[in-house]
Amino acid sequence: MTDPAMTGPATTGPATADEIVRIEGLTKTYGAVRAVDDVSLSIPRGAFLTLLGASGSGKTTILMSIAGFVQPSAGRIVVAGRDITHVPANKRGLGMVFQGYALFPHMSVGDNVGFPLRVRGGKRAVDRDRVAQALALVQMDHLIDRMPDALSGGQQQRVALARALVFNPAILLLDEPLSALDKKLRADLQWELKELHHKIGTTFIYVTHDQDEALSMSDNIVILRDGRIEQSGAPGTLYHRPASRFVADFLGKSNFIPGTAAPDPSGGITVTTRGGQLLSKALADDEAAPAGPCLMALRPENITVTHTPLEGHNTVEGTITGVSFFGADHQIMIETPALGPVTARSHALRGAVAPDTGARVCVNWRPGDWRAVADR
Amino acid sequence: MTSREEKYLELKRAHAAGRMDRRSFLRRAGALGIVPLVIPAHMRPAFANAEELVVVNWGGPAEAAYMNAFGEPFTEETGIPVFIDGTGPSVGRIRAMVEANAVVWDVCDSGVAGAINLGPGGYLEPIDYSIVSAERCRPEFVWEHGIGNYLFCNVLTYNTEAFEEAPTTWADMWDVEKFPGGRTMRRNVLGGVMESALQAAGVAKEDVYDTLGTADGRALAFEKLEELKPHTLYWSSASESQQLYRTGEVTIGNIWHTRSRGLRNDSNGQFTWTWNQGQLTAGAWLVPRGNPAGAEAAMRFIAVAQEPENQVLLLEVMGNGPINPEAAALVPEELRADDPGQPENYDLMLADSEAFYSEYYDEVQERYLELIS
Amino acid sequence: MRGRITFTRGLALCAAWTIVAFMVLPMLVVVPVSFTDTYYLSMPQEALSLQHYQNFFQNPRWLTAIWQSTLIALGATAIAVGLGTLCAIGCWRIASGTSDMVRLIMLAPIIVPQIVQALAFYRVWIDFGLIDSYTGVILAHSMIGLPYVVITVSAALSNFDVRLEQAARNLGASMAQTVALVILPRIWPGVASGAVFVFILSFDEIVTVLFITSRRIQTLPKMIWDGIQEHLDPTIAVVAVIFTLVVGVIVVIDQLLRARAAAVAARKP
Amino acid sequence: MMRSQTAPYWWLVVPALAALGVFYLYPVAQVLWLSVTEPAPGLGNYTTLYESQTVRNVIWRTTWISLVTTVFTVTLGYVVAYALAQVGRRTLVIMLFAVLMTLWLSVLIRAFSWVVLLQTNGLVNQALIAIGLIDRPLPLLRNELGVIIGMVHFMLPLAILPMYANMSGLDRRVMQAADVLGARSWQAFWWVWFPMSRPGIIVATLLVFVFSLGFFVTPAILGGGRVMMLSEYISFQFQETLRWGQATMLASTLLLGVLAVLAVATRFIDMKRLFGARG
Repeated sequence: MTDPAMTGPATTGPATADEIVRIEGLTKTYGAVRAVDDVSLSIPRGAFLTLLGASGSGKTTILMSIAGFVQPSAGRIVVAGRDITHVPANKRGLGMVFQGYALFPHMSVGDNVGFPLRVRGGKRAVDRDRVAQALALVQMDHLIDRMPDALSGGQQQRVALARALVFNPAILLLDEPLSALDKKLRADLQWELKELHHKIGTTFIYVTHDQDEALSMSDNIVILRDGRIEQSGAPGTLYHRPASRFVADFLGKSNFIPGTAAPDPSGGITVTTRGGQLLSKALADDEAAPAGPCLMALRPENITVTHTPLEGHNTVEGTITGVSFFGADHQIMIETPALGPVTARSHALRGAVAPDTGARVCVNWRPGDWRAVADR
Repeated sequence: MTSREEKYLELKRAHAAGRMDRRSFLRRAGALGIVPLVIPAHMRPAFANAEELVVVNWGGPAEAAYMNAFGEPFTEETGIPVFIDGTGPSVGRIRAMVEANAVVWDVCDSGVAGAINLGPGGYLEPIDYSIVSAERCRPEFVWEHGIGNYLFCNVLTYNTEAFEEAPTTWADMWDVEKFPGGRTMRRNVLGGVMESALQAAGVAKEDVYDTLGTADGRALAFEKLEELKPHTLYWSSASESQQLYRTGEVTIGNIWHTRSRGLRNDSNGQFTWTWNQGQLTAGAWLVPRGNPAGAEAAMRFIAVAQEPENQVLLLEVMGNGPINPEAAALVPEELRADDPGQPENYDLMLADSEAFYSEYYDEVQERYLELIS
Repeated sequence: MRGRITFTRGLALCAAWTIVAFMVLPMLVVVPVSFTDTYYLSMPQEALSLQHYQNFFQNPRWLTAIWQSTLIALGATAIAVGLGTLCAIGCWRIASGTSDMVRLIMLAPIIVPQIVQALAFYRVWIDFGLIDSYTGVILAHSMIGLPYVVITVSAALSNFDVRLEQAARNLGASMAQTVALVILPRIWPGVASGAVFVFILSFDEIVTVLFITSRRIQTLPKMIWDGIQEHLDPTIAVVAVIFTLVVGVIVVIDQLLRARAAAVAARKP
Repeated sequence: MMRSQTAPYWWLVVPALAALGVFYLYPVAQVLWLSVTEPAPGLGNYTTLYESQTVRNVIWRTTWISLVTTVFTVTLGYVVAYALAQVGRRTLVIMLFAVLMTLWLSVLIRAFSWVVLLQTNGLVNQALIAIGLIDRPLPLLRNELGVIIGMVHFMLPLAILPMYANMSGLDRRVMQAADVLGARSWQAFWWVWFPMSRPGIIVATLLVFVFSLGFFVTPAILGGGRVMMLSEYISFQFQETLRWGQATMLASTLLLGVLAVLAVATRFIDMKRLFGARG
């Protein structure tokens, strides 16, 4: 279910050369609630790893355990070969960007960024050049004397980043750093963060509940659900090869169509739905091997809506019940007698069919464009 | 003003001045068609309309004692209940009350200074000597707006357990080496304060007021008071003065003999006093102008308080010296030692000088307040 | 987040407990003193005695004082709560510079020193003929209590969605109906909390009472004041114990009210 | 555009405003007015301020005692507020209950309790003698020490509550940021927590100082007439001499002093927040 490269064994094993963080059997309980339930992770040096999940999924608790603000109930955390499970937060040497930035409101930008240097060696040790460099890294060096409340949200976010990086930590923890920003600014900063990651090569551990953010920035994503790892892997893998209904639904949208699978003489499988038998397809090696009842996940963008059936596609007929215009594309709701309601997405101009409510249309998809997933 | 009202006011004046008895006043007022609101239908004496008579004194045990000696006999005679208020009728309070037009006291247990200072200012009802008897009081304490009610003294009072040898003079009170501990004196210059200071400085009893009559003499007194200030707590209520001894904060001081007596009796003699160099004065009954129960009721009360038996009763309970010469003879043997009016005690003390205080009270009081605050 | 116990924090906690002990010490000390078997202030010498409790509950002057204080406090509370609540609602809804100014003016009785206001009441109450009267004391106390009602009600209103008021008006309710049917039901815990505050304030007020009353009005604080000044007798310790118990109950009630105020006002429709 | 809609609401405001005007502001104005008209128009009464050594002493003593009280109260209160902001819920409830009890309990009762504790034969002296620390009672009452103890006790809740409110409103993540960026606990406290709690300290300082300046009951009882502060002096002077001019002059001086302190303070804080009238 999970990417073998991403998960270490629950027992202590030898650290691989490029592993910087290893989490073993991490568990955190609050009374009867298991916020994090036996999570094990291995993070390679220089990675951009995203912990993705809804609120309450345990992603923040994991991050706070790494940072040292949450004392785990069980398990251990190893950073660069050193067990830091019981090391106080201020001795861990990690950089962190907080949700809402947590800039010191009574200090100027320069003093904020100089803080990690100051606490490591007194006021004298604050090297203005290093502060300026760190600020230059995020294009904020011109505002070094401003107070935080005189900065915009995006600027504050950059200062928080500079502050977390000024002492060259090996790992940077980011706790939903972009959640307070508006949509457009968020997109810009996502891009900049990714650039920055490339430039400095520090390991980023990033927490978010925003799937787009996770998909666009990360090298690796760990999807959490109810304190456990649901699936982890590279963004493309997770998107195209979700293991479960949950992941398929969480990353992007999917139509889920129940059916019954049977092996096909050609080595693939066929699925029989309420509307009839689909064309056979080859099964991916990590795909749930369905026999009997199965769930077919079909992404809206893989559906082509036409007036006549397309060659080599699975096709069912239906009636458009509603159309929403999104600028770049349309979302089309189609009621099909065979599969029930189906959502399709089509490019606004290239759609083969003028999406009019009430029109009778064909819903087409290629045999390989669906995936069997576990129903959980 | 209508002539009818004028006639009524004339009647009222005549009645108030005693030229007309109550019955004829009411009849003739009724003939004018005016029935004064305060008068009920039945024919009780006017003052008996008062719901109650408020007598204000200095609180503590004096409340019960006054009730016993004066209040109950008065109620028996007139049917008017008496309430004893222990707030302490200081001159300032009486003035404030009259100026505020909110007089709630009927008879005040004040002092010489009050009678002299407040009377001319129009703050007091004149004493009605047709009800109150001028003969039943030592003549030096009979004034137009007040009359003496009992003798009392400011005496040297001390804790017998605090010292090896009993102090006898004000000079001893100023001797903080030989007689260690806290001192106390009144927070008002009317308490033999300057007199004690001068005697402590060596001025003879007879020369005290002559000396105080000079600026240098007054300066000397204040110098002595300043000298003792670091050791002194100033009492404002009589109960407070007793409290200071009981809690041990004070071992020696100048307080009223009535309160010394209370201390002595409650402590089986741990505290006591000496009459020597005491400051003798009299309390005075004053009636604030416009008192709620009416002047007549107040005068009746004062008259009741003049009864020799009642005065001896108060001496017995509180130690206040009878001021009615008739009463002095009634004092039983065992109470003579506590009666400041008996010659053997009287002669040891210095009597307040009315002349001095009427001339210098404002000045020295002001200076004293500045000194202690 | 609070987990780490460092030396500094441990030290601070110890110090804090010491200071809290200093704060409650005077409340605790009156308890044994009130049970003393002597006639003066002291710890019980040979046995515990209820004599001072008996004295308190049988002395008509103490009982009258309680009654008078209660009556005055109730009157002052009624006036202050009535005026203050309406004023706070008005200012909240008007929400302009002028109404902010009004709210600031309403704070005057908190800012003016007690002795100054006592002198002021005394001076003017003479002219108004209110010296030593229930009306006089009730009026004075209601003025002193007014700002506290304005504050608590304003706080309750700050959590209140102004659109509810707009909706009510839009649906045809008059201002009076809006206040009575929409606003008050949602801010009542704040109003009640203000009422408790004024009640206690009035019940406890001494400085103004010393100036504007003399003989007729004998409130409980006045009795205590005289008692402390004159004969420190253990009956005052009894009063102190009863006061402490009552205040304890009131604090609990008030805290519940405040919690409720926040909950009621913040509850989404 | 809202004018027509909100205009009727002035009818809710007017009664309170009118009552306050007639029964409070007018009397206070009378005090100010009398101070410059009684007994003769002019500033004659105010000459006492520099002519009378006694008045100068009283004002100086009032200021000094208020300052000392403020320093002690705010320092001790800060420790409690800090603890309140750190402890778990159960401890918080207990501590807060103690603080609120102190706030609400009658000032007279508290002064009385301190008399019981501090007088010469009081419990503190008895206890100290019993354990052999001293052999003569210490003078704890009727002096500045007694007054300051009583005043600090009275003012503590007034200092703790605004400081606690400020601290509990602080962004915890900022403290975590200091922590994770490597600050030791004392560094995190002095460089981050303390500066951020400054607004609470300013409010507490101001409240305590202003209330101390005009404080009457506790100094009058615990000072026993020997530590006369301005309020008691006004009352004493007035009751003994009934000179309206002098009394109102001193009262006006006190009021103007308090207003001056507040005026200076508005440069640092929002007055409305100070007295909780935030709408």
